[in-house]
Amino acid sequence: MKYESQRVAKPYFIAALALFAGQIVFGLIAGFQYLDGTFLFPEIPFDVAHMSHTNLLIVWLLMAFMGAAYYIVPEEAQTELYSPKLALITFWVFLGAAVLTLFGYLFVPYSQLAAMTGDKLLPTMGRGYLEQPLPVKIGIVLVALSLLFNITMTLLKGRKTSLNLILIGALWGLALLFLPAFYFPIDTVKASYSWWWIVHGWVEGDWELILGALLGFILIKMTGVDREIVEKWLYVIIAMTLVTGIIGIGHHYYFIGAPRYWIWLGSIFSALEPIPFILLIAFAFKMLLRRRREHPNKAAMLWAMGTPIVAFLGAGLWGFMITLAPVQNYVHGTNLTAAHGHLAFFGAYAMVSLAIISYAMPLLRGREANSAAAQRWEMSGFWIMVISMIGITLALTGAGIVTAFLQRMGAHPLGFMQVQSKERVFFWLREFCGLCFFGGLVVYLRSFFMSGEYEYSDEAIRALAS
Amino acid sequence: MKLTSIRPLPCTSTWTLLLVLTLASLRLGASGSGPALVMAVLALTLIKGQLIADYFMGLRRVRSLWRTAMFAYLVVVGGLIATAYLIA
Amino acid sequence: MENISDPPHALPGDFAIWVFIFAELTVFGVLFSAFAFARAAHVDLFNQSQLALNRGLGAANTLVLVTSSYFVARATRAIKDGRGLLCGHWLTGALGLGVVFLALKLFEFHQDYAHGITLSTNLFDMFYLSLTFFHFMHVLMGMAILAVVAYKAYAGRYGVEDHAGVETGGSYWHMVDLVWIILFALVYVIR
Amino acid sequence: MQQVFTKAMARNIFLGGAAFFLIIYLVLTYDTWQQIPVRDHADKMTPAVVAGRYLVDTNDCVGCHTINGEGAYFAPELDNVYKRRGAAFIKAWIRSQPTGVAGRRQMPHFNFSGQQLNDIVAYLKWLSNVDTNNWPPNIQG
Repeated sequence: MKYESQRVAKPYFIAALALFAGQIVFGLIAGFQYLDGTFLFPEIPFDVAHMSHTNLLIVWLLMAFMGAAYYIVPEEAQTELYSPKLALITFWVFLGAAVLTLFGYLFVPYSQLAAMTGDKLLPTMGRGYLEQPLPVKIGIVLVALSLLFNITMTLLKGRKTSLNLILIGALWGLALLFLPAFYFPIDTVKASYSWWWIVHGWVEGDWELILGALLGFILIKMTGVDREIVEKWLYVIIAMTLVTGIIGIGHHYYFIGAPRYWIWLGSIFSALEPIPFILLIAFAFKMLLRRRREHPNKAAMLWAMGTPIVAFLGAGLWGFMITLAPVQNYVHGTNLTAAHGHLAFFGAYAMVSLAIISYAMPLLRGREANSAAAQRWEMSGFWIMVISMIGITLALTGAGIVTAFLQRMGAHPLGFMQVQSKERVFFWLREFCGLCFFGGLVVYLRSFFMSGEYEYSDEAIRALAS
Repeated sequence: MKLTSIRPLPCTSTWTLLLVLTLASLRLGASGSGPALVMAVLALTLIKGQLIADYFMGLRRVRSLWRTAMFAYLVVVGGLIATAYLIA
Repeated sequence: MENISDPPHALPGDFAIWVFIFAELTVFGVLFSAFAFARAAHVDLFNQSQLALNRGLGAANTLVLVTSSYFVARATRAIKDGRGLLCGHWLTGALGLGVVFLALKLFEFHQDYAHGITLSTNLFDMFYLSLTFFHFMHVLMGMAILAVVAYKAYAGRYGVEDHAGVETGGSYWHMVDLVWIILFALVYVIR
Repeated sequence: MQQVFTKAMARNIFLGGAAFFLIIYLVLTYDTWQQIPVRDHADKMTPAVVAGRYLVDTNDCVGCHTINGEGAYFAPELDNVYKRRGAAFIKAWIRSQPTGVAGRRQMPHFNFSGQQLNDIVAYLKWLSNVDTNNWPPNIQG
């Protein structure tokens, strides 16, 4: 850590991890309701657990991205943050709004929440990921504006590196892409069509830029590779992301009422969407091989290297599996989509967030790296979480395939609930892997409570001295 | 004056050749349909593509890897098209 | 001219454009294959709809693009000889031919529109319009690049040693030409 | 000869490529926008349909169900539920929830009035006539 004001990132990272834990708890509840539908009913109906799970995901990722921005932007710009105070106020506002929204979901029936918060004035509620009441949505915009103002002012008075430009540009894009949340046409087809501007625009477009920038920053810092090379490849990778991803949005338009040509255009372009992820893997490992130093934070390096690989599996491979229209015809709206969603969100965005947290937290706590023991805990957490998430993905994939065969194909397709009852083994497996994931998270979090810093071995010190 | 500006440039002959080949494939196409014609036109297209790559893009003077990549591209795309037309 | 014993040259222009060129070629390659395989399932429809296309215009446009590509190759030659002004002239010529291409294509689109051909009339029309419109946009993009390069050439910003910019823009333009050559054969000619 | 590979060129390609595909997307979106009202029979969106849709949104139906495959995968698809079950069944079903059968998935009780139930059914009926390129593949959704 080079600048005092980078410290504001710390509460963001801590809150992100706390909300992450909350997300997993609601995930476990929702997952168990697949097995026992009366579990916690009517206190927490499935939709409440589900939207708490997905909303917490978005909020903790945004928290982590914001923390990362407050950490990276000053260091890249080589100047103090424009206003650390504003960043802290923004943090509390955002956290407060998030917790309040969660309580709203948990304790007020949704229709009443809509009535209380003026949804009639400007209907925005009732769309996936965007369930927040109107005032919260406005709050999100204000928080984003505050962040953008703060980091843009910092950029303007400091060094303008490409990495910083990409990161800040992508955060502007993130905010702009949220604005369609206020546009909810009466026409269901138009509503779906524009909903994807936000969801696809974020996770298959703009967020990949943030992912690239965070990964690039970590790699520059940890490998000591020349920033020119990193930034050059970063531009190439994100160019490929948008070249394939913008028309690739068509893979969401096959069956929602949009014209037929999307079936072709969406299939063709989205089939190429794995390319940037392959490039990302090549890039990360090339940088690793060309490293000019051995960073003591092995755990952060593990996260940074794991990110492109798991992102490729989840977004690239599982995404490709369901993206072509003839396949999607049978698996659209089944747990195969959920399988892809889980591994892609985790591999790309959760893992890159944990990577930057893993890299920055020790520095924020005044040490170059955590003690070897703490890192062992953290790396154990990494492996448990990654393997459990792959388990969840495989279980949901199994369930999705059963649905495709029994409910969508054949001369005598079975009804939804009948098919679901045949998938119980997969739902048990998913819940079991979910519990393992939670265990991995506990192991991971445990590493933060271990004191002491990394101690170089005697040989290493002698090598450094010579 | 340099020698190169008197002697016809490789790209000038390439250009002439491309014009001729274009008219040839147009003529071929106008004469009917069928697998033989499809193959002939595709072959002409492949030659035209490689001419552009070699003499306009200048890949003939580059490490052979890139020329091979371009050739492979033309063969793969041409091959896929040919396959689709043959099975139709 | 170059000597056989010369060490192998690097790719003309900036390496980044070549990543992009191959990415674009891949996109077009997938589109072309999709067209061909879609046709395999609807041969009669494709053969029937193809008759509505103006093959003469397509051929004329091929000649125009090939010639403009030739002009760009001459421009590259000129700048390697250190003749910036001549390079600019050749590029302007190429741009002029680009305008001709666009005009012919727009006329063709206008005719299609008059005949009621849209993205949603049938599968052939969908492919035909998507492919040609997508390529049309590439011509526009290529012209924008060439315009910048021509301006810089006139301004004397390139020289014998420093002509990567011309090669970069030129390579992209040749790619646009190459794609059209395949598109013309596939969409307009073979049946 | 050293290969040229500049950051400025990589950046220009990123910006140019992004702008390029964005323009193409906007053109396609314009065309899609003209076609959607035809494909989904927007002229048949009566006040009852609009009211029904508002009820579907503000009761978070997609928190469990899917509509045209979007939503959660806990409960059946609603796109063709009107054709699968018919108006009377849908209304009776919503009214009788939750079943309370041990272990079975539960749907909350929403206290809809008769008018509101009619609106929801009107919306589901409209929804079932949207041209979704023949999706779902069969009546089971």
